[in-house]
Amino acid sequence: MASSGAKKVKAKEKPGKSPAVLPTLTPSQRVGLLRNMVLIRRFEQKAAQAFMQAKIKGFCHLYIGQEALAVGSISTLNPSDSVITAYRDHGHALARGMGSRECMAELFGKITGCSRGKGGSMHFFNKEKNFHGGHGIVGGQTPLAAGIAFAQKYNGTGEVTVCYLGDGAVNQGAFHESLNLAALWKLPVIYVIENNEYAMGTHQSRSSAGYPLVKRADGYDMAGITANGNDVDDVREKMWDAVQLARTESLPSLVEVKTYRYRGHSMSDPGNYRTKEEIAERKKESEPISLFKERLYKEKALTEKQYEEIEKEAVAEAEDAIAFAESSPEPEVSTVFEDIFAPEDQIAEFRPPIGI
Amino acid sequence: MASSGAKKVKAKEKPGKSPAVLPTLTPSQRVGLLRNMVLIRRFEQKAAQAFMQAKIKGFCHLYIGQEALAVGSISTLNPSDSVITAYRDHGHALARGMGSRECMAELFGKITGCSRGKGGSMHFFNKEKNFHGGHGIVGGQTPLAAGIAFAQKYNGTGEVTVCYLGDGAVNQGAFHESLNLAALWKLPVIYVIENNEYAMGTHQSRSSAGYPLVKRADGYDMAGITANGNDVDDVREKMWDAVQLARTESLPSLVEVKTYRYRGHSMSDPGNYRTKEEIAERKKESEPISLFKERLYKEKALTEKQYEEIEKEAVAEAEDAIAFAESSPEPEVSTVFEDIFAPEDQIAEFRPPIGI
Amino acid sequence: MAVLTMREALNQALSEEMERDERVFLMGEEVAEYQGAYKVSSGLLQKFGPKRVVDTPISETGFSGLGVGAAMYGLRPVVEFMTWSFSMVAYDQIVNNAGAIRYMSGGQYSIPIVFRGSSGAGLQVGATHSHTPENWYANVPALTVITPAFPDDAKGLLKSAIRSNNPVCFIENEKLYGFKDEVPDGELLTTIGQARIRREGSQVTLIANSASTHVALAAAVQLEADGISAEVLDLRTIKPLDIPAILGSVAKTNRVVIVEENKPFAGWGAQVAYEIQHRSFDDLDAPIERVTGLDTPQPYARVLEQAVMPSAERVAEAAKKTLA
Amino acid sequence: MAVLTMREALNQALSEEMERDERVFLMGEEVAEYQGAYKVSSGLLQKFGPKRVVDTPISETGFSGLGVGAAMYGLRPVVEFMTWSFSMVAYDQIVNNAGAIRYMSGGQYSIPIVFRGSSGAGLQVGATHSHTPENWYANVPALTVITPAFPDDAKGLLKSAIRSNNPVCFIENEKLYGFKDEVPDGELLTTIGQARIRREGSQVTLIANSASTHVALAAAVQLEADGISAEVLDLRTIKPLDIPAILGSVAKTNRVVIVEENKPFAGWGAQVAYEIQHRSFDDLDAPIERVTGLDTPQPYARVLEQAVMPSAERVAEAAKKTLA
Ligand SMILES: Cc1ncc(C[n+]2csc(CCOP(=O)(O)OP(=O)(O)O)c2C)c(N)n1
Ligand SMILES: Cc1ncc(C[n+]2csc(CCOP(=O)(O)OP(=O)(O)O)c2C)c(N)n1
Ligand SMILES: [Mg+2]
Ligand SMILES: [Mg+2]
Repeated sequence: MASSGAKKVKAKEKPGKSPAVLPTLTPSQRVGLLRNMVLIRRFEQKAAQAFMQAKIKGFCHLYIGQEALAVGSISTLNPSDSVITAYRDHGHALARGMGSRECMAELFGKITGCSRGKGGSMHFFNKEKNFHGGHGIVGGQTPLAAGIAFAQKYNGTGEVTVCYLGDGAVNQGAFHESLNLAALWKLPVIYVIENNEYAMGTHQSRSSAGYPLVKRADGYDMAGITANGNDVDDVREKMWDAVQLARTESLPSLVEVKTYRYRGHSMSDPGNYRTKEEIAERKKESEPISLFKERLYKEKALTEKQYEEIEKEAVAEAEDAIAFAESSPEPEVSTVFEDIFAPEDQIAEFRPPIGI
Repeated sequence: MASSGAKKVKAKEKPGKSPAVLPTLTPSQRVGLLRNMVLIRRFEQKAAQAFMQAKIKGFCHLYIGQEALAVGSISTLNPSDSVITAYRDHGHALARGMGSRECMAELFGKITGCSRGKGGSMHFFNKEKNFHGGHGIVGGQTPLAAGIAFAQKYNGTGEVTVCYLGDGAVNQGAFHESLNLAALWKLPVIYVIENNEYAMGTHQSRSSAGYPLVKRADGYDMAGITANGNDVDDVREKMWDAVQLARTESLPSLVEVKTYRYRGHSMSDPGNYRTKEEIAERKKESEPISLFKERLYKEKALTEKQYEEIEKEAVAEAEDAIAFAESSPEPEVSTVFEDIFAPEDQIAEFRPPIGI
Repeated sequence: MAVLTMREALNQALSEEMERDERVFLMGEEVAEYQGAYKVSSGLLQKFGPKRVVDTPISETGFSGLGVGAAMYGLRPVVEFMTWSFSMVAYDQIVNNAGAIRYMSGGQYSIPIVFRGSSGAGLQVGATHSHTPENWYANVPALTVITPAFPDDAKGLLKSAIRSNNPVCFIENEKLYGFKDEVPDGELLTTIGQARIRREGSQVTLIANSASTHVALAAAVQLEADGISAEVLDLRTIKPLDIPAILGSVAKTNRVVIVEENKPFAGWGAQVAYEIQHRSFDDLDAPIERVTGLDTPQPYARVLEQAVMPSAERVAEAAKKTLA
Repeated sequence: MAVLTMREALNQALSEEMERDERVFLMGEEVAEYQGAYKVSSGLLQKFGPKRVVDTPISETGFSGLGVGAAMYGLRPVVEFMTWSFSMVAYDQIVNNAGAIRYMSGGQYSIPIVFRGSSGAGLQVGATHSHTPENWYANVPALTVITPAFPDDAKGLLKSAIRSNNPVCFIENEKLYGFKDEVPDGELLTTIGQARIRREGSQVTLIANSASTHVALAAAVQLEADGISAEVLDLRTIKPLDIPAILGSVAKTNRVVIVEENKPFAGWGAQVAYEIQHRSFDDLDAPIERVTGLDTPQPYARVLEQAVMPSAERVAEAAKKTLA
């Protein structure tokens, strides 16, 4: 009863054209990917601690276990390309090159945060880095991504957009409308399903009919690609195809990446729906940092000593971020009235000051 | 680049099980189908005249050209099964056995109308006939259909629901959420896409990526079936499969039926997006009433004389409906405050009378 | 009388009504195996099984509309929004289907459905997650909007909502789930549409609902310390408004402060203010004051969010203004 | 001065702004090849080509959100809802994305987008198609809501809306598309947020917007025949309200009738009433009256729908009540 599932980009999408080859990274660039993954891991652990100490409030969704996915995929992009994701956004922000200080400070609700303390964990933004958020409503970012890609195509600069969403998000109507628009109008957008198997406590088998999820691209004649999210190289390779398809042919694709989150859905989730054994087994089988580290050892791109250094640096950076966040000032209360409206420059300002 | 497209129900969905055979209709039952189709045609023509005379107001979407679809598909249902559709609902209502009088009176906004004059053309209802409307928001009826089917399954009575939608409606998120819910929960619902190629002035090629539209079922591992909407027998045959799948296995399906509307989108549409020649050619090739009539002649189930009789009766019934509607009283103004709330019977009434 | 949290009271209401009527079922994200995102449905799956306690995909449009369809067919769905902030993707289904089908069908179909779930701001979850949507739904003619402030009302009103033959938006407030209070034992059916004086007073009426009732009560304590006697009227039901109760209190105090968590422009408090000045114009000795969430999207940082929320201080100040 | 229909005035505004700024594009159902369901975009495809006049699938959530994303990236989309009644399926995108992203990003992103289209009741299209959603959107802090009543304002305000760097809900009324009036030649940029006295009067102020302004004007004529002098204040912009203009007129007349087509509960008129009693309490000689759409879903039959709509008769009657 299963359909053909994921389509092959190379073989079928562009017959007669061979896509640009994925550039091989230098050993030190490969170590850079690992460094990024480790930084995300340590950042998240420090954030978790701070949350337990009630220094971070609200909802806080950790990315631990999924690091290879954000790092591998974003490493195929140019800085001028765009990234947008859901509320589980710390990993993407750091992978995108946002500073750990501004990210941690945002979690602490400080004025130095990447959203001036107004967004919180779920709503990170950095316009300079073309990081378009951080979005709290499940699936709500997917039409935005189509719009960014629409604007990229409108401007004709060859940039592309990557949009992340969860396995649970595929059942929001917004996502399907976005897929159809992207395919119909040939928008340079790559939708990446981070399939960590669960939406909160709901296993994908209880929320989605039809496997694999990438099959949802079939109805729109959109390229469907799958990748192993525990393997940063595999993510890079598959994403590269999708990115080139978007960049050179202005064709969208849907990429499903298998991954797993090691922590609860958010810091408030006791996580009773999975056994400790299930998680332990997953970690043992396919922990993305160890997997990549071991590969780098084998390639002689990395020594154990160097790895220890990376770990130390990552911990130091995360601690520095905490210290920075902690010592940063709270926003002035008056800032509550700022950032609602952009200043007008083409028409007269017309808004009275905001009262109560 | 096209995927496998529609799946075959019989061959693949239920291996080892042969579905119940479509009951052969007696010649007089077959003539009954034709009679129904002709009645719809004549009813619509009279409604169009009344609209031109400003006796019918608002939006008025005619079904002319699509008669074989509603008649063929509804003929595979039991009276206790449920039917729900969009705003182009006259044909389904009549095919469901609703009286032409109550339908015409509704168009005239009379108290004798099937919705007491409150719904109008787009919002026909008849609870006794399990005709659940008549819905004005494109795609908005599709989750309702899943709910009716959910209730049918909950009650365990073996009833099924048929939900119609247009080719334009497939791009509403609500539809996709409904497909997923129907497939995931195995609801006895059949979604029928009435593909008349246009959504208002937009040809399907400008609104939907991915052909045929029935492929949208693939992502959900739902049965996909196609039928020729100009051929009432083909519609019956294909719908029968879907209905049996729903009734005996509680499995949903998506049925795409190719059809064509001969008139404008609504009475207000000048229809400049299609040439007269396109319409004329379609009529010549595959006008559903002629097609079926000729087949019945060949089968010797019908004589020309009998057909003239059918025509005469249909015209008479449509005229009677007009006369009934015209002579029916307007609703009393006081009825404007009725039908907002169902009377309470398990708790105290708590609503003050409605003022201004 | 048992002392229950709001959460427990709601749970009892669901449990009792499901016990009583097999047509009642609960549907929503994480309501079953997870026992509810806020544990309101705790234990119900175990008691009633997966046919009647149904985990849904994240498809609010889909399952809201599915609920309306099931209600048209005679079931009595309770649809949980994990929070009402997520109901906005389902807005069309609630307004146009739950809100209009009975009328458009000339009264043929009833829609006995309850939409319920948490709402509100103050817990630092940001602009997308902090809505208090009373006014958006109360504007829809056929919808009833209930917003309990205490466990007894939560239980009694939810049971009534489930027994109502009409669509009800039952809007809880996340901040109150842990709030404890006495709940009468035995069958408890509280009449919809009736306000309740939660504190008697003579000089100013504080009109509130849901979590704002507790803000108003705290303000009344502060005012008392300043020698001002404030009456606190908990509306409980936002639509229909209990006009007689409102006017009765105003006739006594001649001064009004309305406390509402939602954004100010055309919030429900504006309607209450209109009704009072319209019907009891001569009773008013001072302009009606409203204390609402400030007219900004909800910020994350605590210091900012607290500034935005209605507070006892702001209410007390407003009350004093009416007496100045 | 040219005499234009509302439709033509809107078309000119779109055309001029698209001419002036290449970042402006128009997107919606049937806006291009069909020339607009209500012909507002007539000729634009021919003038600007399919890149900038874009027919969409029936995917309001998708293309509304797409517009917001494009605006984040620096384009200036004009998103047409065939009618605002269909915006409800896109409610989340408008409220949570257009309405909150600038704030949540600490001011990094601007959302220069206009959502526009027809709205309103009275044309017998039934409950699902007859919404007047002013209050639903005006409740959202970051949204500006404009509702023109005359061709000159339609043109001047739409041009200003397109040039605004912020999200604007521009709500037209289908009943007015054919309405003709003078429109000044040349560049016309009308300031957002300013009401306009459309008829001077001394005894009672009729506050209205959009199609209701014409109802109010008709009522003023009836009242004049009865010797009553009514001032008609056309708000033009619903959010932000032009409080000074409102209070100025009330200071003169001391009596107010608010005319709004939407359903009464927490309609925008409730907010206006609240502001007036709050800020000009002592100016009021009588309770503020509101004439709104009746609190029922919109019926189809003409005799019923006419009863539901605000009418000049109901307005005149209400005005007399304030003078009784
Ligand atoms: C429209 C909407 N409904 C519900 C929620 C609550 N919610 C937040 S995250 C989540 C689960 C999402 O799971 P998935 O898409 O798999 O992403 P993951 O959390 O696994 O990264 C839910 C139900 C929401 N934020 N928005
Ligand atoms: C959500 C929504 N958007 C737009 C409309 C306006 N509208 C009514 S019918 C229609 C075209 C629908 O086409 P299709 O689904 O193919 O059905 P058909 O009219 O061909 O039967 C449109 C755009 C609507 N009623 N609802
Ligand atoms: Mg997940
Ligand atoms: Mg069609």
